[in-house]
Amino acid sequence: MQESLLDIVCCPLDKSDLELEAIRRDDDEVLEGRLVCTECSEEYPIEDGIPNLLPPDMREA
Amino acid sequence: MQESLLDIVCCPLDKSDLELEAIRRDDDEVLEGRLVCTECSEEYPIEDGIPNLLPPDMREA
Amino acid sequence: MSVSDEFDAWAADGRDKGMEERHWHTAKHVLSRMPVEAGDTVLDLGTGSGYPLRALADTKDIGRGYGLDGAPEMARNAREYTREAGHDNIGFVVGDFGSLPFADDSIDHVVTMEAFYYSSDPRETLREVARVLRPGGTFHCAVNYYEENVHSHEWQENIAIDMTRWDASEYRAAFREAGLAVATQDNIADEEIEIPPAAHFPTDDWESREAMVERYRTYGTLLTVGVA
Amino acid sequence: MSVSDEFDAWAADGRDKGMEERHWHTAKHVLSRMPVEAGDTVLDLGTGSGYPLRALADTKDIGRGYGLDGAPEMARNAREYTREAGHDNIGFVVGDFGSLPFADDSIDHVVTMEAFYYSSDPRETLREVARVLRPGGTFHCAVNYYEENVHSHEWQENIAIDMTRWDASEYRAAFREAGLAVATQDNIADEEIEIPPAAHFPTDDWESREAMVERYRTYGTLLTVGVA
Ligand SMILES: Nc1ncnc2c1ncn2[C@@H]1O[C@H](CSCC[C@H](N)C(=O)O)[C@@H](O)[C@H]1O
Ligand SMILES: Nc1ncnc2c1ncn2[C@@H]1O[C@H](CSCC[C@H](N)C(=O)O)[C@@H](O)[C@H]1O
Repeated sequence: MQESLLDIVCCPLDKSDLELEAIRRDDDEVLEGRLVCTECSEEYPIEDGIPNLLPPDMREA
Repeated sequence: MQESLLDIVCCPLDKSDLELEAIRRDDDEVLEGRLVCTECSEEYPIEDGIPNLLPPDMREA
Repeated sequence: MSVSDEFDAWAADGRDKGMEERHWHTAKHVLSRMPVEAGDTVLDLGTGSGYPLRALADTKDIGRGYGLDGAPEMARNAREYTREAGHDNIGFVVGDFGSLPFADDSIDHVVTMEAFYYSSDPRETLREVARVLRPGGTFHCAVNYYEENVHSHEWQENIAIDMTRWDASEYRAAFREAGLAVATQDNIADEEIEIPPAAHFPTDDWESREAMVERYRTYGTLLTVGVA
Repeated sequence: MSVSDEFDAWAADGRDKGMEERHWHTAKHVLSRMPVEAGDTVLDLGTGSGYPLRALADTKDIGRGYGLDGAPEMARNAREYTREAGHDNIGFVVGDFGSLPFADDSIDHVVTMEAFYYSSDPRETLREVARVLRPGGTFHCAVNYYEENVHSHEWQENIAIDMTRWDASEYRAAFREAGLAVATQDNIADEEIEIPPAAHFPTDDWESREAMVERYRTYGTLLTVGVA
């Protein structure tokens, strides 16, 4: 994902802002990392450049 | 024109309500008469069942 | 030159019915797209023969339909055709696009077929449409005279009223400026007009078959839909 | 049964590209109607292979495009196709129609092609769409599974997710209930799918040529356009 997504993305549960914790990047994208809700602290994984913003109870095990 | 038109018709100039002065009617329509602006007193003729609501300066002589 | 000077003559010599027949090819698609519910009030600007309101009464059970036209003879014919067809919830008024004689928020949907570009001040007309529509009401505006339709450009030569020739993006910008959100925009093809085989060209009206195909099948009428 | 259980398998065996090819016949008309201006942000719900965003980037110079899909394998493929095509302003997220991970008023236009009826709570999805759209933003919602399209009814038998089968008027009512003004509604025909001559029927999929013609040329996809 590109960091510009942070401008509009939000926590699917409480719609609060998300904070990026990048683990791996290439030239223009975050490839691995997390988006963390600034309100409820729920963590959303970023894998292979794609953030998984499903509500946690819908996420695959 | 049917009288129900009075619910939504207005003076083209100042958009105020119009008052009906009927001269000739048939069963369901006013055929001849006038619509008179309750604000500016401008008169709009009804002829052959059709009100002429052109701004007065655009009306035919 | 006034609208009535120009168009009363059209009504008198039957061009109102001629237009109805030609415009119906695209108008029926425009009308069927309108999200009109039973009981709604619909206003048709530049109604000509009044056919759009009759069609909406037949198919969508409108509550009331009003047709506005600047040419008294057009309104007179429209009223007569409509009475003959037995509709008692459709009325006609003579009026001008520039100062609509309807109260604020009084109309659910406005439609106009091949008439908007005759407005002497199209931006003012859009503001008037936005004013008379209730919040959430729609404006379906169909025009076959517009910039991209190069085959229409010459029409101005045959008419004494100044015509507005916007392109699609100018329509969108002007709608928004008047407070109408642009919902969607589309070219509706005329698939019904008969186009003769290539050997018949040039015809009186068309240099080449390609030009006629482009005019009707590709460009058709430009529909811009706004929401108040 | 979850969206990802069902649709990850579709992505893995190439059905994402198969759908793109079939849906393109009608999707291209939907996309071309969207009143997208240069720089606008567009969200595609149930993006599948992601083709709608690539098409909008190619033709309408969008600022940013986001594709949301509940199946991670769909999003993964979509991202790869999009990178291969060289677009750097289109991103994909895994998410659910029921709780969109986008801020209020953050999107100019939302589009969804043949996906809305999979929502587990379509009214909630409409409220979410109304929430993320800026005032005046549009929602183009195209569905080929709907009540009038009788040929689609049996699709439910082949899929483990409960599908919503509204008719056109139910779409209009649900949009309005969610706070979206209904701007226009239309059936977009698929004029491109090849329909064999009558002698070839019944085929594996179709009893009669009439049924196939009705399915594609008459019903096509139902497009409802809402404005926030
Ligand atoms: N400024 C104006 N105010 C009101 N009516 C106008 C107008 N300019 C043109 N018109 C009317 O618009 C019509 C255009 S012709 C189209 C008629 C009809 N809608 C159809 O599709 O066939 C004419 O009847 C003309 O009298
Ligand atoms: N509740 C839900 N939330 C998010 N995505 C969903 C969903 N239900 C279905 N989908 C996704 O919607 C897509 C429907 S298939 C249509 C794909 C694409 N728009 C096309 O036109 O070809 C699938 O990719 C599926 O994973």
